[in-house]
Amino acid sequence: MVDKTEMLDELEKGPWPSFVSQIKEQAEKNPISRDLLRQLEQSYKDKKLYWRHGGVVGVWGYGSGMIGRYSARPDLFPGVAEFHTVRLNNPSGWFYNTKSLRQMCDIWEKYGSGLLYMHGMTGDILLLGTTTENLQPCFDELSSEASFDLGGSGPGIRTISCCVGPARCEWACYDTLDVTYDLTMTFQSEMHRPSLPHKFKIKCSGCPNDCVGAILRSDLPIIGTWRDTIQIDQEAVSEYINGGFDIVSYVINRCPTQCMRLTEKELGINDRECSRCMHCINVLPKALRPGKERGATILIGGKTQLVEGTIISSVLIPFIKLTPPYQEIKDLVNKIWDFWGEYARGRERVGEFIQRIGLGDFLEGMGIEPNPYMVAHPRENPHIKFEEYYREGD
Amino acid sequence: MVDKTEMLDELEKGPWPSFVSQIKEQAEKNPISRDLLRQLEQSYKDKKLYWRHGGVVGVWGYGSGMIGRYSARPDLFPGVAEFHTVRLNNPSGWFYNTKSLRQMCDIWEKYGSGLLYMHGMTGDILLLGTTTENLQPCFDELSSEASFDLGGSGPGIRTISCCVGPARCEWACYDTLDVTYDLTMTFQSEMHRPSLPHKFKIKCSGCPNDCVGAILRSDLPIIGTWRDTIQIDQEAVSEYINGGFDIVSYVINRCPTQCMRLTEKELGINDRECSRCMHCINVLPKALRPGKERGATILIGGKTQLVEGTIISSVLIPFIKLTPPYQEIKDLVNKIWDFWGEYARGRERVGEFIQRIGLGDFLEGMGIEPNPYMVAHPRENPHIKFEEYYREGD
Amino acid sequence: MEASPKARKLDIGPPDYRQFLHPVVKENYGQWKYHENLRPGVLVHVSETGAEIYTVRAGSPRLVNIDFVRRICDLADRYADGFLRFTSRNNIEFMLPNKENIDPLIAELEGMGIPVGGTGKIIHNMLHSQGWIHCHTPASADASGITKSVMDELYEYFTAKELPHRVKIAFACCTACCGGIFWSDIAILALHRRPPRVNHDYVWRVCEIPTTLASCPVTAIKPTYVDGKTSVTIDEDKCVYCGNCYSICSACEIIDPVNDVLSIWAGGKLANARSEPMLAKLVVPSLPSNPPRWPEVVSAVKNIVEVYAQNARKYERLGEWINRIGWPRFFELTGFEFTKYHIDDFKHAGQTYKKSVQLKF
Amino acid sequence: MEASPKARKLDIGPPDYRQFLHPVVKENYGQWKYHENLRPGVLVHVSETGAEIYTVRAGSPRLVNIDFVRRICDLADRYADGFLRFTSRNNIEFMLPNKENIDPLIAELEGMGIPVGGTGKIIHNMLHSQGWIHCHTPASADASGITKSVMDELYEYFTAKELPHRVKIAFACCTACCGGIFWSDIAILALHRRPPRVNHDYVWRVCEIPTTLASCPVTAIKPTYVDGKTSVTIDEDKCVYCGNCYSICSACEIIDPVNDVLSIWAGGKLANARSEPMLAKLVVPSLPSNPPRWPEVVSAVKNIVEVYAQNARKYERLGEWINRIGWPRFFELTGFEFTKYHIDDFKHAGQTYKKSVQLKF
Ligand code: SRM
Ligand code: SRM
Ligand code: SRM
Ligand code: SRM
Ligand code: SF4
Ligand code: SF4
Ligand code: SF4
Ligand code: SF4
Ligand code: SF4
Ligand code: SF4
Ligand code: SF4
Ligand code: SF4
Repeated sequence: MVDKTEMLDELEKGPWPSFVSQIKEQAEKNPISRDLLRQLEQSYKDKKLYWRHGGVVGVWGYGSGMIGRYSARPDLFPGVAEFHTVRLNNPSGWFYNTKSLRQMCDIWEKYGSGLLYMHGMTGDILLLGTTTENLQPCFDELSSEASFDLGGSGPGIRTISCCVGPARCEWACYDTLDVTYDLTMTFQSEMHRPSLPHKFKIKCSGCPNDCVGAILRSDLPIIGTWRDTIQIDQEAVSEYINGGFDIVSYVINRCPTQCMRLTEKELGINDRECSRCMHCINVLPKALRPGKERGATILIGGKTQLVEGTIISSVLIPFIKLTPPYQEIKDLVNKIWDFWGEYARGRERVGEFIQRIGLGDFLEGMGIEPNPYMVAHPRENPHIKFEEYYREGD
Repeated sequence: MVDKTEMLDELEKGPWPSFVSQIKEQAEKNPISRDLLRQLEQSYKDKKLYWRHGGVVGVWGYGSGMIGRYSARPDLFPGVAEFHTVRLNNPSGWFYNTKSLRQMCDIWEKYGSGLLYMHGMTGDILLLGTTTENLQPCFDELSSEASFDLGGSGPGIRTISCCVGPARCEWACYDTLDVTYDLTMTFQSEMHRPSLPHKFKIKCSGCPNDCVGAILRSDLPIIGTWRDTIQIDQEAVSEYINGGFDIVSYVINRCPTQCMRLTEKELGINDRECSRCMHCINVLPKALRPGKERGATILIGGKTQLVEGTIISSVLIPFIKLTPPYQEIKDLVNKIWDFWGEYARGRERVGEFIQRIGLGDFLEGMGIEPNPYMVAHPRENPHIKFEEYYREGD
Repeated sequence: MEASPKARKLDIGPPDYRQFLHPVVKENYGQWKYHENLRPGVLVHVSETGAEIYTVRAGSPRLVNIDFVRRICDLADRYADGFLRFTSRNNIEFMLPNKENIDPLIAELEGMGIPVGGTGKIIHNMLHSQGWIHCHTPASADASGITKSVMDELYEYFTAKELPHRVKIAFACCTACCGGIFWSDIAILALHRRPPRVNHDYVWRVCEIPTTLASCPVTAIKPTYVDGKTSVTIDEDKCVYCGNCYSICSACEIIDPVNDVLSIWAGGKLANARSEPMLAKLVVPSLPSNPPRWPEVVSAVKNIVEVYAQNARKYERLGEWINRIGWPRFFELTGFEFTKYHIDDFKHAGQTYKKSVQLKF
Repeated sequence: MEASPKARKLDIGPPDYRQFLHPVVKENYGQWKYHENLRPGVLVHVSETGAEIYTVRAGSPRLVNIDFVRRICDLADRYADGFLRFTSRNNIEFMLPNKENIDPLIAELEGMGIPVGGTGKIIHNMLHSQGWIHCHTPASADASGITKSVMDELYEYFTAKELPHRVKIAFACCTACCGGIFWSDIAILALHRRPPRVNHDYVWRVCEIPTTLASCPVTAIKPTYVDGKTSVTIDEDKCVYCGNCYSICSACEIIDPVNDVLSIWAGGKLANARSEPMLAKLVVPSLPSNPPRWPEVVSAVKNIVEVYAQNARKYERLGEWINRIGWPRFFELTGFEFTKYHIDDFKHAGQTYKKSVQLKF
């Protein structure tokens, strides 16, 4: 039915589930998948991709959410002459019920390759491969029948993602799912009709473990933390010790701030020195928990490599409480967009923008007071740009 | 005799020895010192220096070693109309006998202000203030009678300085005094007739404590270290412990590599993990000593602020044994001068040069193999400048 | 795109997550007290209320088909009351209120060839970018294929074998790093090794010159005129083959199977646990790209995992371990060669040199 | 300079140090076994041979006169067999083979107003640059005067009072930092705060234009023509007042007593002990320059010393202590204000931002 796929067949071997088998299964019945398989085999043979560069596609009313793709050899692989992807904004925390997923599958069976990523690297459901013609009806059905909407692409806010948070994690310091959903709904227009200098990502992690990698994978990470003291259940501590767990080696000695002490089976934490790294809590989940005065640290500027190099986000707001409707966050985002929108160069991520103009000037532009929490350390050079001086006659 | 010096008089108060008293004492008998005092008082009143900018002075056969200085108000302060300094290369380790110092004083009494720095920041004896006319005879006498020679200035090698080393310190891992003297004698010509792109400093510290601050204060620091194991005198360890010294808190817990253990009063060091930081040796000088296979780490590039920012030197040769005639060091210095001399921009310190062209290319230019000891860590970005690729038809 | 607007509602947003929460999850929302990792792939979370929920985590190739999704939906219906979720590393999670369902679910999953694992101190599912499946800019290597090859080799570390701590692996097909390189314990990054060939016939038609110039991290691109038309030239001595100009301007052709290579990186982390987040560092600058199973790459990754497994301390992430032993020791233990290419020469290169004599011989 | 060459020998080099070593030093050269700090200012070094040498360290104002030198030579003759040395921080060291000489020597020194101290975990002698004594580029502050004022205030920390560890203080009168700023535990640096005024009548006569342009760390200087003569202009929005152009080209006049300020820095170190060498960081961006005793500066320095004395652990250098408690806590404890100016905006600024959520509230 399909040509020989000697190279790809090799990738059906071995214990890990095979994407090739996934494609093959569809290739039996779906011409798009069939030619994807054939073209991919060709790529494997020639060590080279067979896609043409770029191509803008979309649906009515939206300026984002779909990535156009065309085969470089439509003559050989007509099934993938057009092979666009549709990005569906995932629900908070990637939670689904089977009804919803089945609806989505049925629609994608009708209009697309039957292949998808669960999920794309930004968090979307990525429906892999359909024709230009099918985009609009496919989207219409996804939206009206299955209640899905598009995710982001282009120079706008992208699909927000978050960790499982309070839904199943005992360490969530704020409601990551709700913040994600609320902000997503608030910023729909900017997501679907992008008009920022470059992409803008928000990711929400419930605690410093940062299970969605917000600090490096997003422009505006919201990372849960607490301001008071770690909650200790001394009985549970004793149980760990009695169970033979070496608390000193694995917890106390690994505490980066060395702020823990074990005295006669009482575990003490000097919380003023604790840097909220989570390690002790991670290792002793039954005995320790984040404090009660919970909220988040908001950071800014994370991104990967291009053009100015990978940037790990840095602290913008050391601590903020997060309660609906999360107005401070929304105001903050709008302020950033205004300022960055006005002064950024084209295709300059907010992190690059800050590195160019300097965090000090960025704060000033945003009307945020400088704070030593924002820096690892103060400057190490004397080139202070004092802003005023007296002239003769002043 | 001198005018009122109300401001400076304030600086004769207080317990720390006063430089003002030093000047005043000379001002009683020396017109240069007298006018220095008067001009300085004026500076204190007006919060402003009264020296003119620049001025090149020197003695026959030398292109360095003296800094010209002229008063901006010779009309008011004729005694310092010319106020040049003479830099005398200090003997290794700033060791003197009184005969030599007295000779030097007598000559400076005759020809100069009678004021001096013991010592200048690079290590020279700095004779402060004489006239252009006196420079040559003053130097002639210093050289022929007192056996002193000039130190460095301008774009050449500067006066080398070193810690007290084996002369009085038990930790010296090589003969800092001899290396300093030997290199000083070897590079006399480049010191006195400078022709490098910028200044070039060498400093020699006998161990990682770096008592002359070589790592930041010199372009080519030579810092003593050892390659084998720390010498432990277990009896002396016991004495410390029996004397009530808290070895665990002050030594073991502060070891940056956490490679020490105390077992039943035996102190153990996992020398393979030891980073030779000196801390344990510093704190337990009677019990611990550097190993027996001694030598030095050679670093490169240290300097202060201008233009590219302060640079802490970085490792060039992780370990080298140092025995007279120190030929490898001399060859290395010459190789650096050749390569840096050829490719540096004007007034570019060797550290700035390396930062501009990249350490990798510098090593290649020098014919030194790259080595992971040279970096804190490998690159964090993918912009690798691969040097070869295949072209069509290769 | 010409259809009438009336029929359509824009911006409805994603489905409300609340409808997708299992009743036990909903009732205990925000009230979880602690969890335990019962075995690789199985977690229990216990609530303040005493309620428990059992999570079974199953590995996924990420690129799946609708029948696969339907099959796991069947399982969710049967064992998890019709609810399921996916993780931030593309695994599938079934949350079972009923402990008895764990084993039968696992048996069914394994029967379908879907591994259970990926929790705790083991190798988690790989992250990766598009590769030859969809993108227009990958260097010569396929994301899904390399991921499959690596995960096959490290399979037992996903399902069973404990490591000192979690190890996260990723692949990206170009320096855009969609797949995540710099935040991973171990990463594979496809690289070009040859400057783009500018097709002067196209530049003026398809490229915006200022954007193209600005796309270059090393300002190697200059505007020019060729045959009276605007174009660009690339300074080959400066170009570092990042391919960004190509993604902006397709006339800067960079695709080149002959020269492209695969690089290996190590020591990144995201979590703030113990140490601050760290970027991965270059470990092997160039390995050949050999589809379909990239043996050189797979063995380099495995080498790192094994040396780490043998040498690191419990709860020590890969990067933390390397920081403790130092990079010279890492190169010694792994046997990888240290070259000029390992020495940074980008913007902040000077900050990466070894600025002390604290050395371990 | 026209004298005949014959008479002179060039390049004789400094005197051979060997003639300056006391016989006990010479005999035990390289054989020292250990030392003890008997009291501030007095060390004993014991040799493998059993020999001992007692070092008495005396503070010096560095700027001394020939009579002072002669007087200390007298002491060296009487107590140390005619030998003496100076330290890398400008102190005077007498090395006595005879223990009995320690007390009388100290008595004589103290009688002369020369303090004995500066060894061990105390405040060492300050390093400083030229200031108004000799240099042409200082911002508005005198090196010797500030040094005297600070050392007066901290006198007891030099002679007696133990601190957690050694504290090294320095002063520099311009950003060339001859006196050492970035390598000191505490440093005072005089800064300009106003761009140079270019004297176009002079530039063409006294300045080499390319060198002047290259001297600017922020490329604020551009070449220009004024009245048909070459000159330069300075972009006031870029200039960071470093004064380097002035030291290259005196027509870029920067001397300005009205605007100049003094800045305070903390946390540098040179030794490789425990932590790697570190650069000092900005603590107070601008204090007024008030001769003759600079009370604002002195009190800022003292504040740091005292807060450090109260809070740091034994053997913890100032910078190590700050790293442990974190900069937010340092600002809290010292009461210094954190401003926009503390946030780096030079080349590697982005590397100095806080890139984690490890925060101490
Ligand atoms: C589909 C996806 C990869 C995947 O296999 O899942 C993807 C695919 C592309 N990314 Fe990405 N990125 C995807 C997640 C990411 C991530 C990960 C994340 O969001 O956590 C990153 C790193 C984080 C970041 O934003 O920096 C990422 C960093 C980039 C960059 C580098 C941006 C930078 O500032 O450094 C580019 C290039 C650009 O935008 O100029 C880029 C550009 C692209 C483009 C649009 C190619 C281009 O040159 O225009 C790719 C489209 C491929 C295609 O044919 O579909 N993609 N991209 C991911 C989006 C799916 C989704 O919506 O869920
Ligand atoms: C005299 C002395 C200061 C003192 O009070 O002791 C001094 C004085 C001058 N230094 Fe310095 N430097 C002196 C040690 C230093 C040191 C300390 C050291 O060597 O350990 C440094 C920092 C280390 C370094 O080399 O980076 C130092 C870094 C500078 C710089 C900055 C160089 C850089 O690359 O960042 C300059 C400016 C320049 O060279 O362009 C400079 C320039 C100058 C000039 C020549 C001024 C100028 O703009 O041309 C000063 C002459 C003043 C005068 O009137 O005598 N001086 N200078 C020191 C030399 C005395 C001696 O020979 O013993
Ligand atoms: C399900 C998931 C969140 C989600 O919303 O999808 C999740 C869930 C949990 N994480 Fe995570 N983490 C998840 C991705 C991450 C990531 C992101 C990533 O891998 O890309 C990180 C940051 C990784 C990094 O640093 O590179 C992450 C860093 C942690 C850590 C900190 C690890 C450390 O460095 O010490 C912990 C604590 C621990 O391991 O003890 C943790 C612990 C946990 C706990 C135990 C939290 C809890 O109490 O429920 C959860 C079960 C963990 C497990 O797998 O054993 N989780 N966790 C993600 C599972 C991904 C997967 O399928 O493998
Ligand atoms: C005499 C002198 C060397 C010289 O050739 O002149 C010297 C001599 C000794 N130093 Fe030093 N150091 C001398 C300047 C330095 C410097 C440079 C400086 O201060 O500018 C440093 C690096 C400073 C820095 O990190 O900022 C220095 C860092 C050390 C250390 C490491 C301190 C630490 O950070 O832990 C030790 C070990 C210790 O203190 O236990 C040390 C220890 C010693 C010992 C104990 C070594 C020995 O066994 O003899 C000597 C007596 C020290 C004392 O003062 O208590 N010496 N020492 C210098 C005295 C300067 C002065 O008059 O105050
Ligand atoms: S980031 Fe924290 S709260 Fe969120 S899932 Fe991970 S451990 Fe739980
Ligand atoms: S959270 Fe981290 S810093 Fe705080 S006590 Fe626990 S291990 Fe220490
Ligand atoms: S650097 Fe080392 S060898 Fe030299 S004096 Fe200091 S402690 Fe002694
Ligand atoms: S020298 Fe430093 S690293 Fe080595 S054992 Fe002693 S304290 Fe530890
Ligand atoms: S990493 Fe590069 S090639 Fe791969 S999907 Fe992202 S943009 Fe495309
Ligand atoms: S490939 Fe990258 S470095 Fe080379 S010219 Fe293009 S943008 Fe510049
Ligand atoms: S710091 Fe500046 S002003 Fe002071 S002596 Fe050095 S060059 Fe001159
Ligand atoms: S003072 Fe410094 S920053 Fe300002 S123009 Fe001159 S060299 Fe440039």
